[in-house]
Amino acid sequence: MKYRSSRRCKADDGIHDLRFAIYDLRANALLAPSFTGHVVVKRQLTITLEPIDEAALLTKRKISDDMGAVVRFLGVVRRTEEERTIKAIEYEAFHRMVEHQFKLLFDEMEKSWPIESVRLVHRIGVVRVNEPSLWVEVVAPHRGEAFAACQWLIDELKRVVPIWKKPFA
Amino acid sequence: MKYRSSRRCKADDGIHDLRFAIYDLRANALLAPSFTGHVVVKRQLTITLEPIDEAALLTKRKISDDMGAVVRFLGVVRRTEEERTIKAIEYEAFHRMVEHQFKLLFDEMEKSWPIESVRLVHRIGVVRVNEPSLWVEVVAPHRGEAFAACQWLIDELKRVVPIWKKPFA
Amino acid sequence: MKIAVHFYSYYKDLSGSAETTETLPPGSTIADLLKQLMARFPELGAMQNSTLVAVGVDYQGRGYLLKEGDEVSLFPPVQGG
Amino acid sequence: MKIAVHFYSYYKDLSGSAETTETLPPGSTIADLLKQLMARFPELGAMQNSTLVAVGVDYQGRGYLLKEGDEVSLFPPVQGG
Repeated sequence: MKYRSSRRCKADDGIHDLRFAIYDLRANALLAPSFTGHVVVKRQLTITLEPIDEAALLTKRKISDDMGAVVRFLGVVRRTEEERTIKAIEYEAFHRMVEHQFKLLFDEMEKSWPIESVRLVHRIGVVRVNEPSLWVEVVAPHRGEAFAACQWLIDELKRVVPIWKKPFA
Repeated sequence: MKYRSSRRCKADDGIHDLRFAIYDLRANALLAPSFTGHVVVKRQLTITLEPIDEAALLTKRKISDDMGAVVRFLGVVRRTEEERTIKAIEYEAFHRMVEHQFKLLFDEMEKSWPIESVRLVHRIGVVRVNEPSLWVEVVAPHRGEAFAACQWLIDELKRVVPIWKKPFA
Repeated sequence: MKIAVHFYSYYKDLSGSAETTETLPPGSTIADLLKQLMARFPELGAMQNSTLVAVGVDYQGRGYLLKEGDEVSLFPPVQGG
Repeated sequence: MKIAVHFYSYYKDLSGSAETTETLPPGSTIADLLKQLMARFPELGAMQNSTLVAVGVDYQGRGYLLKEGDEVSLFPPVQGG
Protein backbone atom coordinates (compact mmCIF):
# COMPACT_ATOMS: atom_id res chain seq x y z
CA MET A 1 0.00 0.00 0.00
CA LYS A 2 2.90 2.27 -0.65
CA TYR A 3 0.91 4.79 -2.68
CA ARG A 4 -1.30 5.43 0.31
CA SER A 5 0.28 8.78 0.97
CA SER A 6 -0.83 10.26 -2.35
CA ARG A 7 -1.86 13.82 -1.70
CA ARG A 8 -5.52 14.69 -1.76
CA CYS A 9 -6.46 16.62 -4.83
CA LYS A 10 -9.78 18.40 -5.04
CA ALA A 11 -10.55 20.39 -8.11
CA ASP A 12 -14.10 21.27 -7.00
CA ASP A 13 -15.15 24.73 -7.96
CA GLY A 14 -11.64 25.22 -9.23
CA ILE A 15 -10.22 25.66 -12.67
CA HIS A 16 -12.74 23.40 -14.41
CA ASP A 17 -15.82 24.73 -12.83
CA LEU A 18 -17.64 27.30 -14.88
CA ARG A 19 -17.01 28.70 -18.31
CA PHE A 20 -18.60 29.72 -21.57
CA ALA A 21 -18.53 27.63 -24.67
CA ILE A 22 -19.61 28.31 -28.21
CA TYR A 23 -20.97 25.14 -29.72
CA ASP A 24 -19.64 24.03 -33.04
CA LEU A 25 -21.77 22.88 -35.95
CA ARG A 26 -21.77 19.27 -34.83
CA ALA A 27 -23.24 20.25 -31.51
CA ASN A 28 -25.74 22.62 -33.05
CA ALA A 29 -27.23 19.79 -35.02
CA LEU A 30 -28.32 18.25 -31.74
CA LEU A 31 -29.60 21.36 -30.05
CA ALA A 32 -32.97 21.92 -28.49
CA PRO A 33 -35.13 24.60 -30.14
CA SER A 34 -34.59 26.99 -27.26
CA PHE A 35 -30.81 26.73 -27.50
CA THR A 36 -29.23 30.16 -27.93
CA GLY A 37 -25.80 29.23 -29.27
CA HIS A 38 -23.79 29.30 -26.06
CA VAL A 39 -24.38 28.23 -22.50
CA VAL A 40 -22.62 28.02 -19.21
CA VAL A 41 -21.56 24.43 -18.79
CA LYS A 42 -21.06 23.52 -15.17
CA ARG A 43 -18.08 21.26 -14.60
CA GLN A 44 -16.90 19.64 -11.47
CA LEU A 45 -13.99 17.28 -11.12
CA THR A 46 -13.14 15.67 -7.81
CA ILE A 47 -10.16 13.38 -7.29
CA THR A 48 -10.34 12.20 -3.72
CA LEU A 49 -9.12 9.66 -1.19
CA GLU A 50 -12.52 9.78 0.53
CA PRO A 51 -15.39 7.36 -0.14
CA ILE A 52 -17.82 8.63 -2.78
CA ASP A 53 -20.92 10.03 -1.08
CA GLU A 54 -23.68 9.76 -3.66
CA ALA A 55 -26.41 11.14 -1.44
CA ALA A 56 -24.38 14.31 -0.86
CA LEU A 57 -23.67 14.65 -4.57
CA LEU A 58 -27.37 14.48 -5.39
CA THR A 59 -28.22 17.42 -3.16
CA LYS A 60 -25.61 19.69 -4.71
CA ARG A 61 -26.74 20.16 -8.29
CA LYS A 62 -29.97 21.73 -9.51
CA ILE A 63 -30.82 21.39 -13.16
CA SER A 64 -32.48 24.07 -15.29
CA ASP A 65 -35.99 23.86 -16.72
CA ASP A 66 -34.67 23.10 -20.21
CA MET A 67 -32.97 19.87 -19.17
CA GLY A 68 -34.81 16.60 -19.58
CA ALA A 69 -32.18 13.94 -18.96
CA VAL A 70 -29.72 13.06 -16.23
CA VAL A 71 -27.45 10.05 -16.71
CA ARG A 72 -25.37 8.82 -13.81
CA PHE A 73 -22.78 6.09 -13.79
CA LEU A 74 -21.23 4.36 -10.85
CA GLY A 75 -18.13 2.24 -11.37
CA VAL A 76 -17.68 -0.26 -8.57
CA VAL A 77 -14.66 -2.44 -7.70
CA ARG A 78 -15.47 -6.04 -8.58
CA ARG A 79 -14.38 -9.14 -6.69
CA THR A 80 -12.59 -10.48 -9.75
CA GLU A 81 -9.85 -8.66 -11.63
CA GLU A 82 -8.42 -10.50 -14.62
CA GLU A 83 -9.92 -13.76 -13.29
CA ARG A 84 -8.26 -13.43 -9.88
CA THR A 85 -10.16 -12.83 -6.68
CA ILE A 86 -9.19 -9.56 -5.06
CA LYS A 87 -10.00 -7.64 -1.89
CA ALA A 88 -9.33 -4.12 -3.12
CA ILE A 89 -7.79 -2.00 -5.82
CA GLU A 90 -5.36 0.78 -5.15
CA TYR A 91 -5.67 3.66 -7.60
CA GLU A 92 -2.65 5.82 -8.31
CA ALA A 93 -2.95 9.11 -10.16
CA PHE A 94 -0.56 11.53 -11.88
CA HIS A 95 -2.59 14.38 -10.45
CA ARG A 96 -1.59 17.41 -12.49
CA MET A 97 -1.97 15.49 -15.70
CA VAL A 98 -5.28 13.97 -14.57
CA GLU A 99 -6.72 17.44 -14.10
CA HIS A 100 -5.41 18.65 -17.42
CA GLN A 101 -6.65 15.63 -19.35
CA PHE A 102 -10.10 15.93 -17.80
CA LYS A 103 -10.16 19.59 -18.78
CA LEU A 104 -9.45 18.57 -22.38
CA LEU A 105 -12.17 15.92 -22.24
CA PHE A 106 -14.70 18.36 -20.78
CA ASP A 107 -13.80 20.86 -23.53
CA GLU A 108 -14.43 18.20 -26.15
CA MET A 109 -17.75 17.22 -24.54
CA GLU A 110 -18.92 20.83 -24.65
CA LYS A 111 -18.18 20.98 -28.34
CA SER A 112 -19.89 17.70 -29.12
CA TRP A 113 -23.10 17.70 -27.10
CA PRO A 114 -25.39 20.40 -25.67
CA ILE A 115 -24.83 19.41 -22.06
CA GLU A 116 -25.60 21.70 -19.14
CA SER A 117 -23.49 20.03 -16.50
CA VAL A 118 -20.89 17.34 -16.04
CA ARG A 119 -19.63 16.12 -12.70
CA LEU A 120 -17.05 13.41 -12.17
CA VAL A 121 -15.65 11.99 -8.96
CA HIS A 122 -12.77 9.52 -9.08
CA ARG A 123 -11.64 7.99 -5.87
CA ILE A 124 -7.96 7.13 -5.53
CA GLY A 125 -6.00 5.21 -2.92
CA VAL A 126 -7.37 1.90 -1.70
CA VAL A 127 -10.94 1.14 -2.77
CA ARG A 128 -12.39 -2.11 -1.49
CA VAL A 129 -14.51 -4.56 -3.41
CA ASN A 130 -18.15 -3.40 -3.68
CA GLU A 131 -17.16 0.24 -3.17
CA PRO A 132 -17.43 2.78 -6.00
CA SER A 133 -14.27 4.22 -7.51
CA LEU A 134 -16.00 6.39 -10.11
CA TRP A 135 -19.14 8.50 -10.22
CA VAL A 136 -20.17 10.41 -13.33
CA GLU A 137 -23.19 12.59 -13.99
CA VAL A 138 -24.18 14.26 -17.24
CA VAL A 139 -27.18 16.59 -17.58
CA ALA A 140 -28.55 17.36 -21.04
CA PRO A 141 -31.82 18.34 -22.72
CA HIS A 142 -32.47 14.85 -24.11
CA ARG A 143 -31.50 11.34 -23.16
CA GLY A 144 -29.66 10.46 -26.37
CA GLU A 145 -27.03 13.13 -25.88
CA ALA A 146 -26.80 12.54 -22.12
CA PHE A 147 -26.11 8.82 -22.62
CA ALA A 148 -23.71 9.44 -25.50
CA ALA A 149 -21.72 12.10 -23.65
CA CYS A 150 -21.53 10.05 -20.45
CA GLN A 151 -20.34 6.90 -22.23
CA TRP A 152 -17.86 8.87 -24.30
CA LEU A 153 -16.41 10.49 -21.20
CA ILE A 154 -15.92 7.14 -19.46
CA ASP A 155 -14.38 5.54 -22.57
CA GLU A 156 -11.97 8.45 -22.94
CA LEU A 157 -11.14 8.49 -19.26
CA LYS A 158 -10.05 4.87 -19.61
CA ARG A 159 -7.95 5.78 -22.61
CA VAL A 160 -6.15 8.98 -21.64
CA VAL A 161 -6.50 9.90 -17.97
CA PRO A 162 -3.35 8.80 -16.10
CA ILE A 163 -4.79 6.72 -13.30
CA TRP A 164 -3.62 3.17 -12.68
CA LYS A 165 -4.89 0.17 -10.77
CA LYS A 166 -3.02 -2.11 -8.43
CA PRO A 167 -5.13 -5.05 -7.24
CA PHE A 168 -4.75 -6.50 -3.74
CA ALA A 169 -5.59 -10.15 -3.17
CA MET B 1 -56.53 17.86 -14.62
CA LYS B 2 -59.29 15.34 -14.94
CA TYR B 3 -57.01 12.30 -14.69
CA ARG B 4 -55.90 13.41 -11.25
CA SER B 5 -57.93 10.70 -9.57
CA SER B 6 -55.99 7.85 -11.23
CA ARG B 7 -55.53 5.14 -8.67
CA ARG B 8 -52.17 4.62 -7.09
CA CYS B 9 -50.50 1.51 -8.35
CA LYS B 10 -47.45 0.12 -6.62
CA ALA B 11 -45.91 -3.05 -7.92
CA ASP B 12 -42.95 -2.97 -5.49
CA ASP B 13 -41.98 -6.35 -4.26
CA GLY B 14 -44.93 -7.68 -6.16
CA ILE B 15 -45.24 -9.87 -9.19
CA HIS B 16 -42.11 -8.53 -10.91
CA ASP B 17 -39.80 -8.70 -8.02
CA LEU B 18 -37.63 -11.76 -7.88
CA ARG B 19 -37.24 -14.70 -10.19
CA PHE B 20 -34.80 -17.06 -11.82
CA ALA B 21 -33.71 -16.78 -15.38
CA ILE B 22 -31.64 -18.99 -17.61
CA TYR B 23 -29.63 -16.86 -19.94
CA ASP B 24 -29.73 -17.61 -23.62
CA LEU B 25 -26.71 -17.87 -25.89
CA ARG B 26 -26.74 -14.19 -26.77
CA ALA B 27 -26.45 -13.25 -23.12
CA ASN B 28 -23.80 -15.86 -22.41
CA ALA B 29 -21.51 -14.22 -24.92
CA LEU B 30 -21.41 -11.20 -22.63
CA LEU B 31 -20.98 -13.00 -19.35
CA ALA B 32 -18.31 -12.43 -16.78
CA PRO B 33 -15.99 -15.39 -16.14
CA SER B 34 -17.60 -16.09 -12.79
CA PHE B 35 -21.06 -16.31 -14.26
CA THR B 36 -22.71 -19.63 -13.43
CA GLY B 37 -25.47 -19.78 -16.01
CA HIS B 38 -28.41 -18.45 -14.06
CA VAL B 39 -28.89 -15.73 -11.52
CA VAL B 40 -31.61 -14.10 -9.51
CA VAL B 41 -32.44 -10.86 -11.25
CA LYS B 42 -33.98 -8.37 -8.89
CA ARG B 43 -36.79 -6.38 -10.45
CA GLN B 44 -38.73 -3.54 -9.06
CA LEU B 45 -41.41 -1.57 -10.84
CA THR B 46 -43.11 1.36 -9.19
CA ILE B 47 -45.90 3.36 -10.83
CA THR B 48 -46.76 6.12 -8.44
CA LEU B 49 -48.48 9.46 -8.00
CA GLU B 50 -45.84 10.49 -5.46
CA PRO B 51 -42.70 12.50 -6.28
CA ILE B 52 -39.67 10.33 -7.04
CA ASP B 53 -37.41 10.18 -4.00
CA GLU B 54 -33.96 9.41 -5.36
CA ALA B 55 -32.20 9.52 -2.02
CA ALA B 56 -34.57 6.88 -0.64
CA LEU B 57 -34.09 4.71 -3.74
CA LEU B 58 -30.32 4.78 -3.31
CA THR B 59 -30.47 3.38 0.21
CA LYS B 60 -32.65 0.43 -0.80
CA ARG B 61 -30.49 -1.64 -3.11
CA LYS B 62 -27.19 -3.31 -2.34
CA ILE B 63 -25.20 -4.72 -5.21
CA SER B 64 -23.20 -7.93 -5.11
CA ASP B 65 -19.39 -8.16 -5.27
CA ASP B 66 -19.47 -9.30 -8.89
CA MET B 67 -21.14 -6.15 -10.14
CA GLY B 68 -19.00 -3.34 -11.51
CA ALA B 69 -21.45 -0.95 -13.12
CA VAL B 70 -24.56 0.93 -12.09
CA VAL B 71 -26.29 3.13 -14.66
CA ARG B 72 -29.08 5.42 -13.55
CA PHE B 73 -31.31 7.58 -15.67
CA LEU B 74 -33.56 10.39 -14.60
CA GLY B 75 -36.14 11.73 -17.05
CA VAL B 76 -37.24 15.23 -16.12
CA VAL B 77 -40.17 17.29 -17.42
CA ARG B 78 -38.83 20.08 -19.64
CA ARG B 79 -40.20 23.60 -19.96
CA THR B 80 -40.81 23.13 -23.66
CA GLU B 81 -42.96 20.40 -25.18
CA GLU B 82 -43.20 20.42 -28.97
CA GLU B 83 -41.92 24.03 -28.99
CA ARG B 84 -44.59 25.26 -26.58
CA THR B 85 -43.86 26.45 -23.07
CA ILE B 86 -45.58 24.33 -20.47
CA LYS B 87 -45.95 24.26 -16.69
CA ALA B 88 -46.51 20.55 -16.20
CA ILE B 89 -47.29 17.24 -17.85
CA GLU B 90 -50.03 14.96 -16.72
CA TYR B 91 -49.22 11.29 -17.22
CA GLU B 92 -52.05 8.81 -17.69
CA ALA B 93 -51.44 5.07 -17.51
CA PHE B 94 -53.37 1.94 -18.48
CA HIS B 95 -52.14 0.33 -15.31
CA ARG B 96 -52.72 -3.38 -15.80
CA MET B 97 -51.18 -3.24 -19.23
CA VAL B 98 -48.27 -1.10 -18.02
CA GLU B 99 -47.36 -3.77 -15.48
CA HIS B 100 -47.66 -6.56 -18.02
CA GLN B 101 -45.62 -4.75 -20.67
CA PHE B 102 -42.86 -3.97 -18.17
CA LYS B 103 -42.80 -7.63 -17.18
CA LEU B 104 -42.27 -8.57 -20.84
CA LEU B 105 -39.49 -5.95 -21.15
CA PHE B 106 -37.78 -7.15 -17.98
CA ASP B 107 -37.99 -10.75 -19.29
CA GLU B 108 -36.33 -9.64 -22.51
CA MET B 109 -33.61 -7.73 -20.63
CA GLU B 110 -32.79 -10.82 -18.59
CA LYS B 111 -32.34 -12.81 -21.77
CA SER B 112 -30.19 -10.19 -23.44
CA TRP B 113 -27.77 -8.95 -20.77
CA PRO B 114 -26.30 -10.42 -17.57
CA ILE B 115 -27.89 -7.84 -15.29
CA GLU B 116 -28.27 -8.34 -11.57
CA SER B 117 -30.95 -5.79 -10.89
CA VAL B 118 -33.33 -3.43 -12.65
CA ARG B 119 -35.47 -0.86 -10.92
CA LEU B 120 -37.85 1.53 -12.61
CA VAL B 121 -40.06 4.22 -11.13
CA HIS B 122 -42.55 6.06 -13.32
CA ARG B 123 -44.49 8.87 -11.81
CA ILE B 124 -48.01 9.46 -13.12
CA GLY B 125 -50.50 12.23 -12.53
CA VAL B 126 -49.32 15.82 -12.72
CA VAL B 127 -45.53 16.26 -12.85
CA ARG B 128 -44.31 19.83 -12.93
CA VAL B 129 -41.48 21.21 -15.03
CA ASN B 130 -38.07 20.37 -13.52
CA GLU B 131 -39.47 17.37 -11.64
CA PRO B 132 -38.53 13.82 -12.63
CA SER B 133 -41.17 11.56 -14.16
CA LEU B 134 -38.90 8.56 -14.68
CA TRP B 135 -36.07 6.93 -12.75
CA VAL B 136 -34.29 3.83 -14.02
CA GLU B 137 -31.40 1.87 -12.56
CA VAL B 138 -29.58 -1.08 -14.08
CA VAL B 139 -26.84 -3.01 -12.28
CA ALA B 140 -24.51 -5.25 -14.30
CA PRO B 141 -20.97 -6.64 -14.15
CA HIS B 142 -19.63 -4.20 -16.78
CA ARG B 143 -20.57 -0.77 -18.02
CA GLY B 144 -21.20 -1.73 -21.65
CA GLU B 145 -24.06 -4.05 -20.78
CA ALA B 146 -25.42 -1.74 -18.06
CA PHE B 147 -25.61 1.21 -20.50
CA ALA B 148 -27.02 -0.93 -23.30
CA ALA B 149 -29.71 -2.51 -21.13
CA CYS B 150 -30.72 0.80 -19.58
CA GLN B 151 -31.01 2.57 -22.93
CA TRP B 152 -32.86 -0.34 -24.45
CA LEU B 153 -35.37 -0.36 -21.59
CA ILE B 154 -36.10 3.35 -21.96
CA ASP B 155 -36.43 3.10 -25.75
CA GLU B 156 -38.83 0.18 -25.41
CA LEU B 157 -40.78 1.87 -22.64
CA LYS B 158 -41.40 4.76 -25.03
CA ARG B 159 -42.51 2.33 -27.71
CA VAL B 160 -44.79 -0.13 -25.92
CA VAL B 161 -45.69 0.88 -22.36
CA PRO B 162 -49.17 2.49 -22.37
CA ILE B 163 -48.51 5.78 -20.64
CA TRP B 164 -49.49 9.08 -22.24
CA LYS B 165 -48.65 12.71 -21.73
CA LYS B 166 -50.96 15.69 -21.54
CA PRO B 167 -49.07 18.99 -21.33
CA PHE B 168 -50.39 21.91 -19.31
CA ALA B 169 -49.51 25.46 -20.35
CA MET C 1 -70.85 -11.30 -29.86
CA LYS C 2 -70.27 -8.35 -27.60
CA ILE C 3 -66.88 -6.70 -27.37
CA ALA C 4 -66.02 -4.16 -24.67
CA VAL C 5 -63.90 -1.31 -26.00
CA HIS C 6 -61.85 1.08 -23.87
CA PHE C 7 -60.36 4.37 -25.03
CA TYR C 8 -57.24 5.93 -23.58
CA SER C 9 -55.51 9.30 -23.76
CA TYR C 10 -57.08 11.76 -26.22
CA TYR C 11 -59.12 8.98 -27.80
CA LYS C 12 -61.31 9.37 -24.74
CA ASP C 13 -61.83 13.04 -25.61
CA LEU C 14 -62.30 12.37 -29.31
CA SER C 15 -64.86 9.63 -28.78
CA GLY C 16 -66.45 11.45 -25.88
CA SER C 17 -66.33 8.35 -23.67
CA ALA C 18 -63.91 6.06 -21.89
CA GLU C 19 -65.62 2.88 -23.04
CA THR C 20 -68.28 1.44 -25.25
CA THR C 21 -69.59 -1.95 -26.34
CA GLU C 22 -69.75 -3.13 -29.92
CA THR C 23 -71.79 -6.04 -31.24
CA LEU C 24 -70.07 -7.98 -34.01
CA PRO C 25 -70.76 -11.23 -35.87
CA PRO C 26 -68.64 -14.25 -34.86
CA GLY C 27 -65.39 -14.48 -36.80
CA SER C 28 -64.86 -10.72 -36.77
CA THR C 29 -61.34 -9.35 -36.56
CA ILE C 30 -59.90 -6.22 -34.99
CA ALA C 31 -59.99 -4.66 -38.46
CA ASP C 32 -63.76 -5.27 -38.55
CA LEU C 33 -64.16 -3.77 -35.10
CA LEU C 34 -62.16 -0.69 -36.08
CA LYS C 35 -64.26 -0.19 -39.23
CA GLN C 36 -67.42 -0.31 -37.17
CA LEU C 37 -66.01 2.02 -34.52
CA MET C 38 -64.78 4.57 -37.05
CA ALA C 39 -68.30 4.71 -38.49
CA ARG C 40 -69.68 5.43 -35.05
CA PHE C 41 -66.86 7.78 -33.97
CA PRO C 42 -65.75 9.55 -37.16
CA GLU C 43 -63.45 11.73 -35.02
CA LEU C 44 -61.19 8.68 -34.60
CA GLY C 45 -61.00 8.06 -38.35
CA ALA C 46 -57.96 10.19 -39.06
CA MET C 47 -56.05 8.32 -36.37
CA GLN C 48 -56.79 4.87 -37.70
CA ASN C 49 -53.31 4.00 -38.97
CA SER C 50 -51.49 5.06 -35.81
CA THR C 51 -54.04 3.51 -33.46
CA LEU C 52 -52.60 0.88 -31.13
CA VAL C 53 -54.85 -2.01 -30.20
CA ALA C 54 -54.59 -4.29 -27.19
CA VAL C 55 -56.74 -7.24 -26.25
CA GLY C 56 -56.50 -7.58 -22.50
CA VAL C 57 -52.92 -6.44 -21.77
CA ASP C 58 -51.27 -7.62 -25.00
CA TYR C 59 -50.90 -5.81 -28.29
CA GLN C 60 -52.70 -7.43 -31.19
CA GLY C 61 -52.60 -6.83 -34.92
CA ARG C 62 -55.53 -5.95 -37.18
CA GLY C 63 -56.03 -9.61 -38.14
CA TYR C 64 -56.63 -10.86 -34.59
CA LEU C 65 -59.81 -12.94 -34.41
CA LEU C 66 -62.06 -11.53 -31.70
CA LYS C 67 -63.95 -13.76 -29.30
CA GLU C 68 -66.79 -13.20 -26.84
CA GLY C 69 -65.54 -11.49 -23.69
CA ASP C 70 -62.47 -9.84 -25.25
CA GLU C 71 -61.61 -6.48 -23.75
CA VAL C 72 -60.21 -4.28 -26.46
CA SER C 73 -58.29 -1.08 -25.77
CA LEU C 74 -57.64 1.59 -28.37
CA PHE C 75 -55.08 4.31 -27.90
CA PRO C 76 -52.67 6.64 -29.67
CA PRO C 77 -48.89 6.06 -29.75
CA VAL C 78 -47.54 5.86 -26.21
CA GLN C 79 -45.45 8.68 -24.75
CA GLY C 80 -44.13 7.54 -21.38
CA GLY C 81 -40.86 8.47 -19.79
CA MET D 1 20.63 19.02 -22.10
CA LYS D 2 19.11 17.51 -19.01
CA ILE D 3 15.69 15.90 -19.07
CA ALA D 4 13.84 14.94 -15.91
CA VAL D 5 12.02 11.63 -16.28
CA HIS D 6 9.21 10.41 -14.01
CA PHE D 7 7.91 6.85 -13.82
CA TYR D 8 4.36 5.93 -12.86
CA SER D 9 2.50 2.76 -11.91
CA TYR D 10 4.56 -0.43 -12.24
CA TYR D 11 7.21 1.39 -14.25
CA LYS D 12 8.29 2.71 -10.87
CA ASP D 13 8.74 -0.84 -9.61
CA LEU D 14 10.41 -2.02 -12.82
CA SER D 15 12.89 0.83 -12.91
CA GLY D 16 13.33 0.81 -9.16
CA SER D 17 12.79 4.56 -8.88
CA ALA D 18 10.11 7.22 -9.30
CA GLU D 19 12.36 9.57 -11.25
CA THR D 20 15.70 9.98 -12.94
CA THR D 21 17.56 12.50 -15.07
CA GLU D 22 18.92 11.81 -18.53
CA THR D 23 21.50 13.87 -20.37
CA LEU D 24 20.92 14.07 -24.12
CA PRO D 25 22.45 16.05 -27.00
CA PRO D 26 20.34 18.98 -28.29
CA GLY D 27 17.92 17.96 -31.02
CA SER D 28 17.08 14.66 -29.34
CA THR D 29 13.59 13.26 -29.61
CA ILE D 30 11.49 11.20 -27.27
CA ALA D 31 12.52 8.16 -29.32
CA ASP D 32 16.16 8.96 -28.50
CA LEU D 33 15.33 9.38 -24.83
CA LEU D 34 13.47 6.06 -24.77
CA LYS D 35 16.41 4.26 -26.42
CA GLN D 36 18.78 5.63 -23.81
CA LEU D 37 16.39 4.77 -20.96
CA MET D 38 15.84 1.21 -22.17
CA ALA D 39 19.59 0.68 -22.17
CA ARG D 40 19.77 1.84 -18.57
CA PHE D 41 16.57 0.09 -17.44
CA PRO D 42 16.37 -3.09 -19.54
CA GLU D 43 13.35 -4.13 -17.43
CA LEU D 44 11.33 -1.48 -19.28
CA GLY D 45 12.37 -2.76 -22.69
CA ALA D 46 9.56 -5.25 -23.18
CA MET D 47 7.06 -2.48 -22.50
CA GLN D 48 8.47 -0.06 -25.03
CA ASN D 49 5.66 -0.21 -27.59
CA SER D 50 2.85 0.25 -25.09
CA THR D 51 4.64 2.96 -23.11
CA LEU D 52 2.77 6.26 -22.95
CA VAL D 53 4.84 9.41 -22.88
CA ALA D 54 3.83 12.83 -21.61
CA VAL D 55 5.82 16.05 -21.60
CA GLY D 56 4.43 18.15 -18.79
CA VAL D 57 0.75 17.22 -18.76
CA ASP D 58 0.30 16.52 -22.48
CA TYR D 59 0.82 13.31 -24.40
CA GLN D 60 3.59 13.46 -27.01
CA GLY D 61 4.62 11.13 -29.80
CA ARG D 62 8.00 9.50 -30.30
CA GLY D 63 9.09 12.28 -32.69
CA TYR D 64 8.63 15.13 -30.20
CA LEU D 65 11.76 17.30 -30.07
CA LEU D 66 12.92 17.59 -26.48
CA LYS D 67 14.12 20.86 -25.02
CA GLU D 68 16.00 21.81 -21.85
CA GLY D 69 13.69 21.74 -18.86
CA ASP D 70 11.12 19.30 -20.27
CA GLU D 71 9.59 17.03 -17.67
CA VAL D 72 8.90 13.67 -19.25
CA SER D 73 6.62 11.06 -17.74
CA LEU D 74 6.59 7.41 -18.77
CA PHE D 75 3.82 5.05 -17.87
CA PRO D 76 1.92 1.96 -18.94
CA PRO D 77 -1.59 2.11 -20.46
CA VAL D 78 -3.97 3.86 -18.10
CA GLN D 79 -6.66 1.95 -16.19
CA GLY D 80 -8.85 4.47 -14.44
CA GLY D 81 -12.56 4.18 -13.69
